[in-house]
Amino acid sequence: MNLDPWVPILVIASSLLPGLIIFSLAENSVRLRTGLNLTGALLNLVLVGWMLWGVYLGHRYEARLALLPDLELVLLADTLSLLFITLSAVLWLVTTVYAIGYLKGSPHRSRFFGFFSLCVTSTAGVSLAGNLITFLLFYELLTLATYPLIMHHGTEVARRAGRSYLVYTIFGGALLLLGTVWLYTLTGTLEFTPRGLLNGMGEEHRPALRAIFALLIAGLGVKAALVPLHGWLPQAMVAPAPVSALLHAVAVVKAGAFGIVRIVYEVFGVEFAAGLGVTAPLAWLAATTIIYGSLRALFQDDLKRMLAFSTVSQVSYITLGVAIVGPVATIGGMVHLVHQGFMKITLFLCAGNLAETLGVHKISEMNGVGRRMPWTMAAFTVGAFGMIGAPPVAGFISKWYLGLGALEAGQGWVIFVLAGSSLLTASYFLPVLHAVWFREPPVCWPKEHHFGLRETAWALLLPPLATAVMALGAGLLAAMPFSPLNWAKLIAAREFYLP
Amino acid sequence: MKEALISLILPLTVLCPLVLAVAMAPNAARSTVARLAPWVPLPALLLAVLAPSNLSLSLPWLLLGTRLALVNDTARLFLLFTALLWLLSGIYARAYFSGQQGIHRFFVYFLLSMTGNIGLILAQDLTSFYLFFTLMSFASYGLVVHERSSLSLHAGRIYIILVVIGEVALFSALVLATTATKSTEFHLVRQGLAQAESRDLIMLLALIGFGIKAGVLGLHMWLPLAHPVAPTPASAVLSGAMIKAGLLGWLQLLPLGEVMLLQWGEAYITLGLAAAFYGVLVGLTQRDPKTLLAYSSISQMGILTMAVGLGLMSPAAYPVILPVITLYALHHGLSKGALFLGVGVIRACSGAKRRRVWLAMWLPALALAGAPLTSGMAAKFLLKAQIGNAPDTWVLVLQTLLPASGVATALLVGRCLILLHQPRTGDSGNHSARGLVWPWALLVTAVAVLPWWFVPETPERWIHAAFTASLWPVLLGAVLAIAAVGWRARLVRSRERVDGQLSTRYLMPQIPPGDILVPMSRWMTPALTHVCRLAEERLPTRREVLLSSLKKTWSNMHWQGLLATIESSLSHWPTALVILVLLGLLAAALAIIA
Amino acid sequence: MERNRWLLPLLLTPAMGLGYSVLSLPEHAQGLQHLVADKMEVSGVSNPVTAVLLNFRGYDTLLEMFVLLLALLGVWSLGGLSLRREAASDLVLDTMVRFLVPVLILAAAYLLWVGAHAPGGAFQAGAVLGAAGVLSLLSGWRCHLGLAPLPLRLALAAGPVAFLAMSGCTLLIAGRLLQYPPAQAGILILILETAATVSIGVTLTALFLDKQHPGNKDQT
Amino acid sequence: MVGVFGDIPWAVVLILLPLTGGMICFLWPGMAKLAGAVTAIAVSLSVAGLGCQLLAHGVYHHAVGGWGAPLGIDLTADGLSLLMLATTALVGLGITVYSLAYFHGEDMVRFWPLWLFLLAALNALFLAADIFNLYVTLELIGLAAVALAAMPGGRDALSGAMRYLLTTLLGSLAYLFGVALLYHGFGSADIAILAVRVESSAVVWAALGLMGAGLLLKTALFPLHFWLPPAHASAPAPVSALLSALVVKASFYILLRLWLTIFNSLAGEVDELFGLLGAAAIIWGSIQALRQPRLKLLVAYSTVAQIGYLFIAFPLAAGAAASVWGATAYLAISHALAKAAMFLAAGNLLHFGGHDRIIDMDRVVQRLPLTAGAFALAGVSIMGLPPSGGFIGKWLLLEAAVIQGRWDLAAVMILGGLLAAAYVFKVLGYAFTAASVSHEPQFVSARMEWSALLLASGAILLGFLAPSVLSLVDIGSPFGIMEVRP
Amino acid sequence: MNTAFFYALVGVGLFFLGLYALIVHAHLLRKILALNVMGCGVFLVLVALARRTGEAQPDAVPHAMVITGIVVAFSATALALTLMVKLTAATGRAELQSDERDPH
Repeated sequence: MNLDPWVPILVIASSLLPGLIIFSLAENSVRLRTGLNLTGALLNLVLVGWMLWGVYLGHRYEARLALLPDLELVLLADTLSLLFITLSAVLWLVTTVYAIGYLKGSPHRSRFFGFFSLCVTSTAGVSLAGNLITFLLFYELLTLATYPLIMHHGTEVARRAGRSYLVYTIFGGALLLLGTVWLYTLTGTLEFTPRGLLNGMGEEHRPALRAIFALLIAGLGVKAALVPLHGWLPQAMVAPAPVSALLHAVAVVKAGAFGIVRIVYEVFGVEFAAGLGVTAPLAWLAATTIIYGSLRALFQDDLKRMLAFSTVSQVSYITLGVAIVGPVATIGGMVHLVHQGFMKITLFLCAGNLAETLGVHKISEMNGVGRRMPWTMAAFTVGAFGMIGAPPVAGFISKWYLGLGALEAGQGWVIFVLAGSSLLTASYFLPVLHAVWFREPPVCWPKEHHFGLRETAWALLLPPLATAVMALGAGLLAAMPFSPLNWAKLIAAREFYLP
Repeated sequence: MKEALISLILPLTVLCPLVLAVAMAPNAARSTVARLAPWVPLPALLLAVLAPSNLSLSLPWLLLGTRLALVNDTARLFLLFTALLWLLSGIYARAYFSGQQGIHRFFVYFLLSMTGNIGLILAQDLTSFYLFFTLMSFASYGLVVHERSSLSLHAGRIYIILVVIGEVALFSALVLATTATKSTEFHLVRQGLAQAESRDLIMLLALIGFGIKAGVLGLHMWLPLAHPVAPTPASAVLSGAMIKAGLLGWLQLLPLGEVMLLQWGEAYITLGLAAAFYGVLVGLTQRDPKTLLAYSSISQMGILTMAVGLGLMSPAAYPVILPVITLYALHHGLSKGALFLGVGVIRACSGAKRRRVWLAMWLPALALAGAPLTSGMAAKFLLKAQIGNAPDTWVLVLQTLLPASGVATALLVGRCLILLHQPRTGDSGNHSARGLVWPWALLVTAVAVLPWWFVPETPERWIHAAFTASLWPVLLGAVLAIAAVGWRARLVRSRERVDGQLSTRYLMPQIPPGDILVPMSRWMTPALTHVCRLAEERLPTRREVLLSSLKKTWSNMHWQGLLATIESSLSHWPTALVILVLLGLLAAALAIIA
Repeated sequence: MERNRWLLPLLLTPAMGLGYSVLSLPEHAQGLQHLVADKMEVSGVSNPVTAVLLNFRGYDTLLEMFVLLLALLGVWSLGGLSLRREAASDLVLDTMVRFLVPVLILAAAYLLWVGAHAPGGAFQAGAVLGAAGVLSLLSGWRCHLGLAPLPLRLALAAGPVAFLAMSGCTLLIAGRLLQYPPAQAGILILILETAATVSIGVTLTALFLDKQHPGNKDQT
Repeated sequence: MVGVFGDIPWAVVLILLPLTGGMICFLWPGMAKLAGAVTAIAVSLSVAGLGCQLLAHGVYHHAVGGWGAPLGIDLTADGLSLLMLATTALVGLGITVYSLAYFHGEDMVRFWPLWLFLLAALNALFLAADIFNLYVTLELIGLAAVALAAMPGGRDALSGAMRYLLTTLLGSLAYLFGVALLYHGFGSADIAILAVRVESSAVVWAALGLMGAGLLLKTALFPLHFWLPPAHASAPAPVSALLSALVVKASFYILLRLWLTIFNSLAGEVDELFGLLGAAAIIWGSIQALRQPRLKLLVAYSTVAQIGYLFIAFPLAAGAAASVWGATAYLAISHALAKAAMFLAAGNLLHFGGHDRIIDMDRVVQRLPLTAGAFALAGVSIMGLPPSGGFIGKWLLLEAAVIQGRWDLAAVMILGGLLAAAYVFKVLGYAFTAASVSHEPQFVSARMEWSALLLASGAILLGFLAPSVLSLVDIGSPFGIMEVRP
Repeated sequence: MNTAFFYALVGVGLFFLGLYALIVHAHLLRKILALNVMGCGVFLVLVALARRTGEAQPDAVPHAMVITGIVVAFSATALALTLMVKLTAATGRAELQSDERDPH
């Protein structure tokens, strides 16, 4: 009995079913809810691992469901989707452990974990989508599932943040829909085909295809936080820490970037897109976002807002890598998708620890916090150095490959963007590190909780450490066979470029 | 079997300090680790001495494929004096910090910097070199700001800014190099760079990246600020070993001996010489011996930069110039390290012991000045011998300026000895003198003995010629120093009568350390604060004002009223029916047309 | 009002249009007259209108009955209209009602009977019966016959129930809705007509039963 | 299954069953709830039976009284009517379950007969093939709807009901006038026969004008929408759900039938007019919905907007007729389900908080999770976001618009989706926050919440059943042959 | 233009007369009456045109339609009157102020 089509569906179900069950759980059935969450996460991880191994051996996992008379919902596990789904599976497990610790005793947890699982389901759906319509479906589902999480605290500020989030994402969704429909009417198919499905298009469609490309990229750019459309990300920081950690640093933002990768490589085909002359403006847009994001982060005093702006800047590396036509730059972009995930989630989890254990939200309140919470701050430092691009941490690898790819594609100016962004990133992270390690701690912390000998609860401490180790491992062991870097090379070879 | 044993030592050299630094974290193990810390450079020292020439260890899985190896004598020599310096400074630091509580914090950064320093000597590929270089730069920040005083924090800030600029420049250079030469191995990169079309950009970035570390003129501001504030062992290592990393970077990356780069050569030589003289000029005005020594490092590194320039200009002679540069680096590293440790020792003891130590200080001082029969003489003479290879226009210039720099150095060294002689108020003798002296003494003997061991084979009669060549600059320097002292004493006596008390105030105007930084900061800071204020307050408020005005216009354009009136008028019965009739008519009419 | 000024021409144009379109209809149009004529003998009645009403387009009449019931239900749910007579009984009205009501009932019966072959039928008879009921209500006659709500509702539902039963039977027997066997068509139509007349009459009267009348006392 | 039930005339059963149910409720009020529930379930089953019959034998004809078309009245059931019947049955079931818990005492007695007669009238309308019969069913629906709308008896309800009654009567009279003209012009009232006989002449233009205006008034298309919001907002929750979801669709169905059959050839420019009015309806309805402080008025104006979507299909149908009409049918059914769920949810919120001011909704997401969920899911379908039936309809319409280069209509559809998102999320936003003054909450029974949620999830589920539903709609190809996509 | 068409035109006239009254008058009773007048107009058209059969016997179907129409009109009027009475009782005025619904 050919099990292959069932595996992707099981992956989706492994986060959907626990979510739906958790919705119906009463508030106080903590053990059942935690059990469900963790089993769901572990099952998801196991399945993804199995698919990872299968696809590595050249297996094909595909599930089709008729949506419209001549359009189908397709769940396809290819090398590219596995890159993203592995990241989201791993980080979901980590963030679930963290969220359980973080939300101990707070109200509405059933609702929270329900929507949390829905978000992960839609992220898995986004990554496994085999054609543009399925991608659109899960992309919109992601918006719907994240909205209640931003609104979780139910304060007026949260409502306004939620509203601005919606204004951006719904508008983006509408553009994406229009683009998809227009594309469908031109090509008649929306399947993601390696090296693009538009190669046969005639000359007369060029202006239309350019317009479609602009629409699709604008639609995805909202979630990928490209410059004019990034406004919602800093405001969404009002959400609880696990939400801003997994969703706004990893799942939601990456969905946008991942979408851009799919569009450029598997819908348009990067050579065709270059021929259309659309990759250059995209590269410039990504570059401006990188610089703008860092500049804005420079002047933030709230820690999570600073990290949010840093996410705006860092995610555009992926878009930059994609927009530079060349296998090495693509590898750089792809691998940064994973690395930035590890590094950024470490930073956000540490920020969450600070907020939860010491009540510290502002950078100005972080003096000498390294003395009080050395392990958390060690993780934070690893994340920070990764952001700057210092070697042992994974950030360096992706910057290295981006640089190489850019030069190989003859785009020398990218090197200076990378250099400038490293400078700016250093100029807003190093003062924080200095304050953390080399300044005297204040007499008492705003809202301190004591956890006996340990600096904070296990559930809050282990996740950031785990992700920090992952970030370090991804950097140091980049050359290992199953490392993100080699998987990115496999993607570039199999999916995007003629070997 | 010996080979196996030695090849085992290679990874140990880098792993030991790293493991110990990490082992510092759990506070239970802290005291034992602090005791072990000074002995960590031993494997590196052993390696430098015993290792066969073709020893190499490749780790394809680490980072992007790392290869650690002792490729040639230069690396061996660098490793030797670096390991020696780190070893003795470590022991020195144990005594230096015996009383204080900060020893653990110090040793964490000390060990990390050591890992970086030793690692970058052994690294044979670009990425791991960059890894160790970054680790050393960032870790040494902890050494600079160890005291947590406002001065050290200021020095730290300048240091970190320059380090980051250096890192970014180096990153770009390495990426450009890798694309230009399609490989990450140093020796391949060197050969490839010769014909690469982006060579000039790479050379410029390399100059900036390594220049900051080597204290090239214009990028040197952090050196005189960092050394006085850093604990003595730290500044010894900083000045002795870490600065040489910049030089090693040049030697590894630049296509020395591959292609004749006239303009770059000239640039390096001019920069070197300017740094040499500028270092001395500003150094003389300093009052703190450590700052003075910092400036002397800048001038000595200037000379080394000039030597690299020579190598660039005459690739054919490079195989000969390289050992000279290495010897000079060894000589400078050891003597500068000895001087720095000496300063610490002098400050720690008093009375007769202090005079004896002061006398012993003469040895490294003279070596530094290049006095006859010292390693300095050998290094400087051999270097002068290489000038011949330079194109003739430069030969004359070098032949005059090099001895002049010798004189200047001698003067500077004299000034340093005078400063050390005066009792500095507030010298706390709390460090146990005994623990400090023997590592320093060992280093001084090393200064005296070690360089001779590595003097490259030269015509046998050169000692005699070197003796005379090195004698007159030192004498001239001594004469000038004595004349200066005498003149100042007379001046003080005449002033004495005026305000009645022995003014210890020096007449020489004090140029603040970090010299050109002061005007630069006076010009930069207002610009920076303006930009910050603009971004911090004015821009957001302006945006808020715009948004609120937009909302106000929207609401008071009585849109709401308009919509309401239209809606209510629509629901008036008569109007609705009239519209109904109109629609019926329109539909019928349209049907007629169709 | 100024709106009237151009309201008239606005209404005149469609009126003219409609007038023109009516006039443009052909002079002679048989419509379904012949079809009705040659199907008359099968329909069980001789009056063509009743034939159309109760046989050919019986389905419309079925729905018709429910429209009436619905109107009544609507009025009742709003609380009903009441014809309460404040003044004491008025001699002239009472005597006239006493004479007129039986005559009206008789006339209704006749109208019902004649409907089969001449203009008349259930609706006209029902209307007359209704008029009789209203007249008696006006004269202060209260339903003191102890008509409990259920009998009242049964009377009201007579017509619709009859139609429903009939369509049920025809559906079971002939497999077609309201397809009367030709032989018994006449009798069946008569039954339907009588039931319809009763329910129409009672409905028209019940419209004016006011709220607190027994009509709604026993709500369970 | 088809064999055994194959020969039962399900269409007729669909009409008689609710009528008998209504009679039972009228005669024995005590049995009202039971009779109502049983009738609703029986109607759903018989719709399923009819569906199987259609699948097996294609279009179903039933000559009432055995007389055949010109003389007698026919009942026909093809794909389109089956779909509308299924919508009525589903929404009817939901509303029945909701009303079991909503009405008590006096209201309960009044509600059930009216509701079942209305259900019967709807079924009769969707099965009728005679334009005069359509008039009678239309009137039946109108009266029942007005009676139901006037039930609360308050000032708003009465004036809303009055306004509604007058417009319905006016519309029906105009429609009747058209019927009269068509009958006298072409000698028959049967749609199929008329479709053959009608050719472009003065009578037909007049009939088109009159019937068009009458039906537009009853469907509350943009300029003639004034009566809908007050009537739907002030009616009790299940009734307003009923009105918005089903009653409005009935007159649209008649208009659609006429356009597909009788006025098929000569409606070229009129389609453009409808398209224009539809677009205006979407924009105006959404903007007004955004401005409403009260929830039920917001949902009512949202109906005005969504009706606009149905009319946008007219100009597009000139090109790919079959797929566009399939999309319209799909939009109709998903709007019916979603709007019914929305009104029921709004009813719950009103019942729970004692008021339906949007700003003062007090932490509803946590205290009424199922209702908030129902409102959200229904909102998703109204907005046309992917997993829902609304999305499928919007996707097909967008596709047709893009193929035919009608960028204006495409832009309006996208803008409509955005504005719908604006007002749905405005409500959801306030559902999370706490209100300044918190009212003492009333108990909302689980049945009421679950019926709203089931209807809403029905609308979402429709998103995944498109191929089967579209093929069902196409039985007897009501929209002309389904030509393959260009 | 024989009598059938004459009466049909009268019917059309009645229809638009009723419509005019419906538009102009605000009082509910007048509106209900106007609707009845329009109804009669339509019925007159139906019946009048039925006379065009050329024989003595007119076309029976329109007549049946008119009877049904009358019953419908009657029940609608009954409901409308009740509504009007209740509305007048509730609001004190027998007109449909369109503004009272205007909450803002």
